[in-house]
Amino acid sequence: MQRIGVFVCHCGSNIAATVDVKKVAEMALLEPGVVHAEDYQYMCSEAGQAKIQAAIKEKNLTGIVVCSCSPRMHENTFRSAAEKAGLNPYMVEIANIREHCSWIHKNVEEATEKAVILARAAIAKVNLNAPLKPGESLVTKRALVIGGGIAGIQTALDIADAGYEVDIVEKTPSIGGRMSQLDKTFPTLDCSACILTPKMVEAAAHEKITIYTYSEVEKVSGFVGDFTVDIRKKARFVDAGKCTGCGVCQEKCPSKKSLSEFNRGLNTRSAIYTPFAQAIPNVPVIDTEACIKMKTGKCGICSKVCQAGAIDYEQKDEILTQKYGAIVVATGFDTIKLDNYDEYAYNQSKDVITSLELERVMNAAGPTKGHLERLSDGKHPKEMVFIQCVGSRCSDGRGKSYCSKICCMYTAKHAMLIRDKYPDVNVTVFYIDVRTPGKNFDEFYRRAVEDYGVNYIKGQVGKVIPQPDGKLLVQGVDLLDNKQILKEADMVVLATAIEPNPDVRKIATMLTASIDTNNFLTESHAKLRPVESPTAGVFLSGVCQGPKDIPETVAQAGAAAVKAIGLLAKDKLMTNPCTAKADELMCNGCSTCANVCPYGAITYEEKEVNDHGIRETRRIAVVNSALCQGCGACTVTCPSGAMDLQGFSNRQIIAEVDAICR
Amino acid sequence: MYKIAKENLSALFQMIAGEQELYLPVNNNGQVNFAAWTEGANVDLDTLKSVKSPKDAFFPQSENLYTVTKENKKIKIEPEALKDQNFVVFGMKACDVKGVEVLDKVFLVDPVDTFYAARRAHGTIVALACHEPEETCFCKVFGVDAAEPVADVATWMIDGELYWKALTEKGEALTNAVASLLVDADEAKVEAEKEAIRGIVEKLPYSDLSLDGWNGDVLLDKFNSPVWEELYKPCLACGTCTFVCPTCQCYDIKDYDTGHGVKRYRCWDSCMYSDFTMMAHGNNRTSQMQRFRQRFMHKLVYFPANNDGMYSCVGCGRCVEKCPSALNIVKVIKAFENQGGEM
Amino acid sequence: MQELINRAKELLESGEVARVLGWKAGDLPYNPEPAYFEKAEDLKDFVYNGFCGANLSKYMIEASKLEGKTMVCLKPCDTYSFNQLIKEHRVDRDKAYIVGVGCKGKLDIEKAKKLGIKGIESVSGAEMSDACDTLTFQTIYGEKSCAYADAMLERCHVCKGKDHMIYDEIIGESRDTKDAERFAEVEMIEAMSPAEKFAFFQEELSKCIRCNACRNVCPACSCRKCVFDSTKFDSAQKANVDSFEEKMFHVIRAFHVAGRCTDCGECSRVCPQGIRLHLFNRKYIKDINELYGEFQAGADAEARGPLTNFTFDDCEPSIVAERG
Amino acid sequence: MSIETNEFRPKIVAFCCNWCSYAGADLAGSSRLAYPADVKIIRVPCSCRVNPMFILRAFEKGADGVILCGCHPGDCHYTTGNYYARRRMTLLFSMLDYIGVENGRTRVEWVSAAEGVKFSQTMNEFVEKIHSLGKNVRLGDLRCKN
Repeated sequence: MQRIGVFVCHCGSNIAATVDVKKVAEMALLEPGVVHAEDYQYMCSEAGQAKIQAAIKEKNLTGIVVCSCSPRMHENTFRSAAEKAGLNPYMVEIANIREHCSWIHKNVEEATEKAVILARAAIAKVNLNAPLKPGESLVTKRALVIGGGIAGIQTALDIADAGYEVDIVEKTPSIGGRMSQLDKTFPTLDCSACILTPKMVEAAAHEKITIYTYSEVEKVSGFVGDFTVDIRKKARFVDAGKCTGCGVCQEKCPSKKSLSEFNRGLNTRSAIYTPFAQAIPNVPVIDTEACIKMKTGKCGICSKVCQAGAIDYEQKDEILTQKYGAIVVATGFDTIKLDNYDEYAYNQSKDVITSLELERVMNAAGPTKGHLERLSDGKHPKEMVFIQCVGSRCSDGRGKSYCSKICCMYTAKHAMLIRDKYPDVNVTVFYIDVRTPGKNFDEFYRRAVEDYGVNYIKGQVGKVIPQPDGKLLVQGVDLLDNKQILKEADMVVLATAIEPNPDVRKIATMLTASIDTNNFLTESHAKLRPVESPTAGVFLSGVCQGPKDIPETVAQAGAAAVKAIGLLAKDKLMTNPCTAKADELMCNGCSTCANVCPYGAITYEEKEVNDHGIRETRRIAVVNSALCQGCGACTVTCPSGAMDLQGFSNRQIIAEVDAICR
Repeated sequence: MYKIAKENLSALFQMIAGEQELYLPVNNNGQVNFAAWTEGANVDLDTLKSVKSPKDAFFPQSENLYTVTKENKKIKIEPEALKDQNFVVFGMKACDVKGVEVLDKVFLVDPVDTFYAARRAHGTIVALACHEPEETCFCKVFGVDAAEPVADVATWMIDGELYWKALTEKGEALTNAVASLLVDADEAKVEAEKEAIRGIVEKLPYSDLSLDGWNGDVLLDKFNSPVWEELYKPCLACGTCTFVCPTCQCYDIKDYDTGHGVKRYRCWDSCMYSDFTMMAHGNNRTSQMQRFRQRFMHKLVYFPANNDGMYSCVGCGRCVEKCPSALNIVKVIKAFENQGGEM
Repeated sequence: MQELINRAKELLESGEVARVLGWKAGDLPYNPEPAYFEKAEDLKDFVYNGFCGANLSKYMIEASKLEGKTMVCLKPCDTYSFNQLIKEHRVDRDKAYIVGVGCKGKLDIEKAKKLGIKGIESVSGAEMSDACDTLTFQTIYGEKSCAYADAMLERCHVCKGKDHMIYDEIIGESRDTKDAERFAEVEMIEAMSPAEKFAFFQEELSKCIRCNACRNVCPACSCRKCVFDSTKFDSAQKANVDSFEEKMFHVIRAFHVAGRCTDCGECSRVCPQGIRLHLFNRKYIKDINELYGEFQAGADAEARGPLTNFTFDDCEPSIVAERG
Repeated sequence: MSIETNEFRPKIVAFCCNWCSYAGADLAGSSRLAYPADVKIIRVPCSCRVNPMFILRAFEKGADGVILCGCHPGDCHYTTGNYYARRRMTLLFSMLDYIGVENGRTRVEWVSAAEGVKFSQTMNEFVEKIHSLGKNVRLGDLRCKN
């Protein structure tokens, strides 16, 4: 028989205002096994923990129930408090009477009744708890960073500087990411490439960093401290060891009609290409879709002109298997497709462009060599209209419900740069709100308005109508003046919403990291654990977690690195002891459980058993507790109940059910 | 001796049920079992054997013994009330009545089972002679006369009329209570029916079954016989034989948590089950052979040894009909017969 | 039958098998019992006829633990169970010499008795060599007869076919006895209102006496320790209380064998109360076929069962309410 | 203790997976998104941990409704758990429907950690549904009924 103590937390007034905590303690004392019950202002405080520890010692408690906030909040706090008082930490159960009770109910009587029942269920469970001991697993001292943009580069550099090996896996032929496509950065207006390129070079040169570009993560198995990852190195058809990066192949390549991904499709590239001049590695890849040799077997010019003999049409994809202790996701973002926004005529007019396309237009290495010109006829524009929140803050389901966060600032930047370089161009910005929280952000925006004369109109654009003369008629409203506005523009720039890179879904599934409805990776706690995924050992860096600008991304990248370093610095990890276990006298050895185990943690052994005097050799399931993550899929598939989950056993859950339905 | 026309039986049942509970064979979805009579019940007196024996009129499959409730930390125990109302079991066959006699040997000796005793005290048995015995019957082997059941009232169904004869005080009382529906009858037809039944019984395939060699003295010989090792093999370890048997009396006592308290109940158990007589250390019979042997040793050796030679089998043949593996007590008896009995 | 006995004798005498698992003649004309024969001379009691309904696959669990091979007689529908048991590592294929025995439909003596045939002394028309069209009974009360099909087990009316799924050799001819739709009864129940469905099953299950014959005969219920006998689940049950336990038992039993049940019909055959237990299993089979694609458990010994499998776009549980 | 009204107060058991739905319920709480107190949550590691026996057990002991919440398909913390749970529950619910249990008494809903609103809405809807069905009389052990 257990000796159980019940501790009811007031959580200030968070619980006590709606739940009669004294009554909960009083009722708990009537439950089987309960020998002690008390309530206190803040159980999680030092004083509260001390009360628990004192009761454990004085009353010889064998188990405790804390009626408090969610176990996701303080289960660990109370477990370690109990452990310090000599109680096995797994003899602690939490009744969640805050998030699941006091915060959602108003009627004190009702909330108290429910709190009593929740406490009762936790008591019923702890009556059946058994002390558990975590196992240990070794930590592989190597990190994987998925994504080679500024977030990934920064995270990798920070981890590598701490002395750990890091691999960066980048899908495209070069690291650099979105930032490499930007022209200038707000609010300082320094050149994006000028600050990014040194980081790229540093990463490439770092002895602890290995970069796999044109590569993708194919499979992830294992768990925190011991992930095994298959990386697919896609065939470049160019031997990186031999290539000198001279660029002759690209010059001579006769197939030059492929749209440049780097330049957002605004111009073309050759079939063998590096995405941009500063690409790292500076080794081209062959686009098999465009390559004449690949399609017809004829051509082979690149091979002929390559003095290094680096072209290898026979190259195959390679699968590299590597072990990691920590994984950082830095998969970044893309702009949304504008198919739902016909009213802006994006697909009808070349002169309606996205802001990211404008970055390329403004860039000296871009399709227009940095000259601001209309993409339809190359003419210099006189009137430019910027439309904000295209697909952001959307409530009609066509776009995204969230604010993309960066658009207000980059639009101010674009407006300012254009007005600075081409004072003859009038710039009008249609906005819903201008949001400029951030150091020097509002000052920056005000300079655009006050010093550069950018015309900001609060209101939305209903329609952009291409005119026969090539102009664009913009129909909008001015909410402040409460009037319709018709404006002829030469170019329209859409501040298109950003969304997580579509590949992140696949990666999240492989990592078993959770994802929200917008495909942003979920953090472990919105406030307190913002760079950790709920999946242990997986960390989040950059926009994959939520919209961010560059400084925020870099800051988060550093934070993710620190978390990963903290993990890699440990030699061993305690493993979750709530793992499955087969009762060898009941097991049929039928293999059904192994079929549903996602971790391959179940194997079978021919084992000699003594079943109440009958000695025989039986095929019996054996769970590798280092691999088992405790999902419980096996327990339900086992008809006899031979397979059970420690910490969430059949009897424990049934006891909770009974206590609730009583 | 009285009689009542078959078409008046429902009036008879109604009259009995007006005063007390009445259990009788009812056909439910093609299966005949003893059940409480209700208006419109599909009473079936033609089917020779109910699936389950009617023993649960006196020894129900599950019955509550007492209820424990908790008020704060105090525990209150409330015993289940004993049967205090009279009831009638109508249509039991001679073998089933004999089965009750076997149960009496278990439950009415010291210490008396009060639940059983109360039911026996309040129950009146109206037995029905077996009009057409079947090939699975072997009651004669155990001294049962299918033609003349020994009960509170004995009845015979002859040519659409039920002949009625009270044999005990309880039987007389019931007869008086329903006298208005009965008419006087002479015994000649009944005697003829008895002869006919006995004639058929002689012709039944099991009529020559011999129990020679089954008595207390042979205990160890029988127990140690290698025959069991062969015999038990088809046994599936289900409880069908025990649950249809009119004499099996083993039960288990278990607790049921109702959420408001605990009901301690007893329910039939089967010595064929692997957890039968499970104890803290485990089980005293670990193999199915041992469990199988136990059942028949008990019926044919241990029970008679303790009860003046009364076997704990009445030859109803239900196990013969219902065993999924076509095993039964007859095969067991015959297997030893073939062994010459000196094993 | 003689061919079968001859072959068994050969295999025993050559030492290829250590024993034969078949049927032994009973003490009544219709109750042969499953039996092992270790010596050739014992085969004089060997019998195989229309009353040999038992599915011997499950006996092979124990037989697989014995020294040497066992020649086992399996009817076409029994071979599905055997495959399923191989898949679940419960029997050892290498320990079995499977003789696929012919089957012309198996008999349910209760059905004959329900037709008023009683006092049976002998039966003819049920031998494998017979045409199996008519059964003739000699009884104490005179000669009676009935159509073979009228005394057939329910399962034979929805016969899965005359092919053996696994065997080492085949002896005897089989006949596909299907003359009814497998899911007709299930569909009939599905069409009922909730109250009617409830009443139907309440009536069926109130007959249950918890004898466990259905479970113990079932080749899919091969657990060493059934969850309903186990103290480890707080689910041990024995009471027959005519309220919830029977439903719990039968629904969960059917769930545990869902995707593994080959529809061999043994549960319905052995139920002493004639409960149509196959109605549970067949409901799961029908659902699985409709929702996850046609699946016949035991058609082979490898395929992944539908409940240990999934597709990304499986239907949601709400489909149950949606299809009404 | 109990509130003295004749009003039907359903007993509802909600099994929530630790990673998504339990967190979603926490979010509903911290966002103060109310739902009736009749809903009591049991935390399980994954929706695949929920044995059909737990659900029948709840009904046996007097529950009027049982709901299972887990991560959205594809988002399972354990990769595949909810896919198995989905098949299991589909078949179980179908069987309950088949034996005449009103099919609104059981439900599966996928609720992510970010869907506090959905959690609360789901619970409100479910409680309303159970109210419309009334007390569970078809399942449940007679011995548990007072």
